[in-house]
Amino acid sequence: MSDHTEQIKTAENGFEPKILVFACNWCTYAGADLAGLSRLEYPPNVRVLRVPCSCRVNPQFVIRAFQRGIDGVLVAGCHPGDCHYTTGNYYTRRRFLLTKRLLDFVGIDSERFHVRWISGAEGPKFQEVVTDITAAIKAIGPNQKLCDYFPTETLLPNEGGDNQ
Amino acid sequence: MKRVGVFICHCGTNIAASVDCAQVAENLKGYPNVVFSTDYKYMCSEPGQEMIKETIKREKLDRVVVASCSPRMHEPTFRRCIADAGLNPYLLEMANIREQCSWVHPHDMERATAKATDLVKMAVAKVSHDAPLAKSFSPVTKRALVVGGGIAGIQTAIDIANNGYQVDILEKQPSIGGKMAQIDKTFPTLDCSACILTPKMVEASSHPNINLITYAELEKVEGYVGNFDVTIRRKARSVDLNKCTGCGTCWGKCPTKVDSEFELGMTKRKAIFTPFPQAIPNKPVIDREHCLKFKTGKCGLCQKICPTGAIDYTQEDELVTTRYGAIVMATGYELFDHSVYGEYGYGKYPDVITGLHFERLINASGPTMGKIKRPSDHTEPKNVVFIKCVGSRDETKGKAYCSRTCCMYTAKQATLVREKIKDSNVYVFYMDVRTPGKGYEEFYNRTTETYGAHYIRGRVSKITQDGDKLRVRGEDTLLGRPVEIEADMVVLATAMVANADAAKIAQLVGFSYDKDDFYTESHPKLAPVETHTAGVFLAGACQGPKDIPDSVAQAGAAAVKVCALLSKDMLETEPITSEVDTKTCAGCGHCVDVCPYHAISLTTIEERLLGQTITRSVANVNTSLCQGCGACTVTCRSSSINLRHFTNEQILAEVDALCQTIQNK
Amino acid sequence: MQILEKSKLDDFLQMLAKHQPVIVPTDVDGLSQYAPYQAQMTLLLDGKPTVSPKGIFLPQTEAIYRFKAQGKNLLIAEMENQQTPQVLFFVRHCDVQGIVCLDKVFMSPEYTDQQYAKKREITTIFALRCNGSKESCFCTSMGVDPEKANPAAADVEVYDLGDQFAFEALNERGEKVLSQAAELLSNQDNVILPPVPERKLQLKTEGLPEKLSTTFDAPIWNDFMFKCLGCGTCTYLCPTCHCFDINNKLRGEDGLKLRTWDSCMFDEYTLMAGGHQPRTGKKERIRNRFLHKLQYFYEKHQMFLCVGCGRCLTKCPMNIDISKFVQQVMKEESR
Amino acid sequence: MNQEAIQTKMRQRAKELLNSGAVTMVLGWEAGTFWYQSTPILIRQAEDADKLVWNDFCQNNLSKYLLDFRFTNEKIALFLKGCDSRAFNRLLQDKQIEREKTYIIGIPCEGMKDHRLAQSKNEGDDLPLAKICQSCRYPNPVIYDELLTEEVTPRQKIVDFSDVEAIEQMSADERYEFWQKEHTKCIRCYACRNVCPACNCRKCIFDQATSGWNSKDVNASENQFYAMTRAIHIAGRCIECGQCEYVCPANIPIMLMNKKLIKDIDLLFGDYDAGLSIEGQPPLGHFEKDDPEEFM
Repeated sequence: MSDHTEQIKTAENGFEPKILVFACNWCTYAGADLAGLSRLEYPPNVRVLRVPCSCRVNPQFVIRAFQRGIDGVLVAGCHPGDCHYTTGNYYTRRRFLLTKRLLDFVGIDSERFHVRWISGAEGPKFQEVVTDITAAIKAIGPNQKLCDYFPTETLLPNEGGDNQ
Repeated sequence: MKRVGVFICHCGTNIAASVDCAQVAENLKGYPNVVFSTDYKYMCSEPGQEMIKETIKREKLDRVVVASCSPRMHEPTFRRCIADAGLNPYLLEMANIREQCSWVHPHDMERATAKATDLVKMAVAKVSHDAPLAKSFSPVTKRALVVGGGIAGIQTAIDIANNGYQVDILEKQPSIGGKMAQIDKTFPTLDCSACILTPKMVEASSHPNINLITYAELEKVEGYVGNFDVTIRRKARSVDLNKCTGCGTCWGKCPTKVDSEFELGMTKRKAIFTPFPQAIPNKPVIDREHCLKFKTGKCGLCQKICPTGAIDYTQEDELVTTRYGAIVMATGYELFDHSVYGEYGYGKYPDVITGLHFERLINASGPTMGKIKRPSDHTEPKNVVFIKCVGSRDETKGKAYCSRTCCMYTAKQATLVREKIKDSNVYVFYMDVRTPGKGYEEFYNRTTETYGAHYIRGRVSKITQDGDKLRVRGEDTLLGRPVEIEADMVVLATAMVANADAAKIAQLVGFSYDKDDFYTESHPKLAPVETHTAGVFLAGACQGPKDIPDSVAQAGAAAVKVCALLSKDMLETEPITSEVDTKTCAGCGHCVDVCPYHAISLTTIEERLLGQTITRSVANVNTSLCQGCGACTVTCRSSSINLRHFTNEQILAEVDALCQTIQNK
Repeated sequence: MQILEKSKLDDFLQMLAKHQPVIVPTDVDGLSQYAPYQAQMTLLLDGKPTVSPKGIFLPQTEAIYRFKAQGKNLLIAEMENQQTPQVLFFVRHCDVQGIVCLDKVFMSPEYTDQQYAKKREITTIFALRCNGSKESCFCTSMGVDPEKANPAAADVEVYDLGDQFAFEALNERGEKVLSQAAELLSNQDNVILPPVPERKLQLKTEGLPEKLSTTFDAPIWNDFMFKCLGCGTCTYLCPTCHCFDINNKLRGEDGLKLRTWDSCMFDEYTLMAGGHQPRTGKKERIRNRFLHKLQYFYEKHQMFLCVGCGRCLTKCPMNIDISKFVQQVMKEESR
Repeated sequence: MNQEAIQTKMRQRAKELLNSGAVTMVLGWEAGTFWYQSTPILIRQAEDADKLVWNDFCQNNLSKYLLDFRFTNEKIALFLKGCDSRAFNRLLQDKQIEREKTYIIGIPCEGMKDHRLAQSKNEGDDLPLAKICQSCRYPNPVIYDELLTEEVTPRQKIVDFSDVEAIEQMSADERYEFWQKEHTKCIRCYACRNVCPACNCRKCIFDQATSGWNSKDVNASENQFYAMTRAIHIAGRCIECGQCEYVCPANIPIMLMNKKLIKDIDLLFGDYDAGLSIEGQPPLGHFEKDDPEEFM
């Protein structure tokens, strides 16, 4: 715990990565909730996207996130054998064993993509995993690869919407 | 253009203390599809919900995002809320800015606020693609299966049966009764366990709505809530239950003696046997592993002497498939194997026994007819040491959890020793004494005060065999000095642990279990007898260590849940299921293979193509079977199968919404 | 004419590159195409690059305008056009003709596509007179003159004299660019031009559009459609195919309106919003492509929308051959 | 048997099958426009059978044309090389074609010649085998009704992954730059997809611009999304015919990525050669509980 707080404080090179976490509803999302219930602090760089099961995560979602400039992606689900849907995470495992290697093959730094099993009881593990991943990605800097840059010079000024 | 309303909850200060809620609401103004954005102190409160309902009407909102606590907490609340205002309940998304934001980032309001903004934008992106969904209905088979015939299972079955529903009890052993049948007396009342259990066993066996399936195991479970197709393996008993009268002639004459499992090896049983005298059904089975007939082909004595000709050596295991509306898991527990503890003699000292051994030793119908005798030399022990927390509260060698029943059964056993052996000394080594139950603390006080058991706070560091004595060394941590006791017998309060095959059975039925293989309830407080799998419930110690009153209470609770389910003719099913776009589906069938619920099949459709009618194969989802995991969606290369409420478009929109802020930097 | 020693070509291009970007045919990572000139680059001087110069004027992806949607507000703004003059080098006569075809579409009297017109305006085109015919070339059959580049698009004609190049400015714009490297050029009159090689592939095309107008339901299409994969190789490599689609590139509130190439060989090309597909199969698609090139366009502009460059003959994975088609139509008609 | 003899037999069998009424169509190859091209032909009349050729450039995989005849009840005979026959199995396993409606004449194949190199040579010049054929392990058809000739000896016994390994040995940045260059060339003509027997969707996601998966925006990122997605889609299903690379007008080494996935599948889930049989499911269609565990 104190280690993590330390990491949150020390990594101050100015770069704050954005990290997308695909979390299965039954284990990892519950684990992330448990981390909250237990007030386990971790860096505010991660954003959780809830899916019913890790097997819902299409590898194409991951590539898409990199295309849109994400700095890191974590896919997390129940431990093998514990899937709410019995077998979902076994498919997740096969798919992402390959996807991880394919991402590596096209030159995405291996620090940027992770898969982890985090159960609903593993709030501390959620904290630890996202803290470690954040620290590692901070160390390697922003992701430039695969990005489909939107030419920012073409952005129009923000004039505020008349939305009410 | 959608009309999304965004409602940011402060949750008192739970969120507002580390997230600038007003700023988040401000940030969302003008975001695509958002027409209204505000913050409020307690969204889930009555006025909060009223505000949402009023805003829906006033602003003509067609979708709602609530940013508050975890959707696992309040999604049903807000779904009801928007439904009250006339919106389809599935046009709601929640952004979890409490558990996954304010509570975990308490010291950086700026970045917590930025994160909350992202999470809300993701929710807006998702809700913008939400479609109204309607629940569908499937019929309910009005029959329940209770797996396990211990006290929890028996009670569950009786309660369900008394409500008028058919129920089958599936028991692995030749008789129902479970662990409770082995116990002598129950705390805190010290009434005889068998005396209160046996009537329940009889009631179960004679109840017109209860059907006992003993000496049988789960083989396969298919289907879904309301309609589980369960295949049961009825193991070959070698005895025709219809012909057998339970007269006992066979086991009287059987020449083969085997250690009795029921008596924990302290006496022998025959190869054809009933596990204990009050067994139900009180009809024997042949233990084929030891039976001479099966081992050597000779003997056959029991068949010769059976007056009704009930012995049938040719019986084979039988697979029977039955449809049930609900399943209750009441598979119970095992005791921790204390042989991992070197300090207690690795289970090799004959006079170091477990609590359950002690129950049999002290039981009037047990191997010693209720006389407490040492296993080694059958003498009456004078100095008896009890050691608590053997295997529990020990992360290194045992389990981290408190086994919950040991404090009380140790107190009970200490009392019984003192009662039966007037000149005995009883020592109890303990870490803590936990007595949270009605009359428990009083019982414990009687044990120490009235019965004079010596409670020593501390761990035993070593037991050594010294002649016919056991030398127990430990430390009295209250006095801060070592203690050494010359004991005649040591009783270990071994922890309750999950059955060795608990995980296997959970996987077979399809629900989750924890790291200790205890079955996971759907919610620790609010859904303690449900599993995450609809239609599968829990009773008794398979969910975690429990004493008899708790097991019985849980059994009743599970029975009520089952009855509530079986009382329905039709069952609502969640609309979050897969759907197939038959226009693009090529019928390759890859989705069929990965579906854990066999919910997808290939069907043939007719179509007009260039002026002629053609038929082709496409995937088809049985929405009653589909549980909405989404495994199929990823196998489908053309994205022809999609998961409602978690569509490809929605997840992509969320990814894009999150990443957009990166590229705009 | 102005003469340049071939050994000085690199100096010449460098000198030009000081004034404006110069685009040349070259091999980039294993694909021959037109690319910005860099010193010491190896130029592709015999034969055509696989990728035609069409993309210089009609890029495969091009932003047309940008917008921002906030609440009910929608802001739209033009792209900031910072394009400066450029020179496009060594364009074969067939490809020059291709640009003339594009001009007919994008700079017609009825409508001028501003972005296309702008690119044409800023680009000076150096045509390269044919110096070697491939077996797949049939430009002469499609109304292209290998001796003389179509002056409607070419600004300078380049002649390959063996050790030298001869430049002939066809207009003022061409002259201006040549003057940027005047010191490397020497004037010479009466240049003797080597003969243009004979086309091996010569088709009879007289009366072709008229003949085709009766073939819509002829069985000939079945022979050609069978092989087709339905890929876009032919259309994307073709110097005259110019179909495009309009798309949005969205990032939250911000968006770009894009024009991207499209191919009539793709199923989605004619797919209507309600799901109706009027052009049901390969046959209909190939028929449309061939008739567009050889009949419809001719009827409107009196020129073929095929310049006989031969790219599709060699690059079609299944060897669908438009020249064979023409031969077969002409043969069958005369039967 | 030499090429000419095979060609003679080919024409003879086509005639026999058509004349006997056993089939109503024969799929084979005919001479292309230039000497280094052969092109698919569909023959309905026995007298047209003499158009059939068998030479060094019969690369095209005829199996995929069967998709065009899904909704006819005619029986089709087709000539299949080793790789083409694995493609046939691929389509069978994906339930896209019916075995009963086809008659397969297998041709044990000595390998096709490099058609790209041929374009800069003259007819009769010596040419190496096409890259994919050099590493062919299954030159003999794995499914057929009859074989035209004796089986030939495979040129390779094991897959040569040296090209994949060369990329693996690069640094991440070098790998990225390598693929960036290659995919920048892609013009998204989709020839690789359209020729691929594993790409047999009714409607590819790249033909559904409204699905949100992709856009027609052609740039390195979108092109790489296309390439990686296609690689994942055919992972465990690629039958190594190399048609994708053969048809690519931009000369992108598409098989390199496919082979990478084949290599990893062999390593992670055990050796698997797609299209050898229609039994079981491809590696991503099932799992083992003791699959390698790299995600703790």
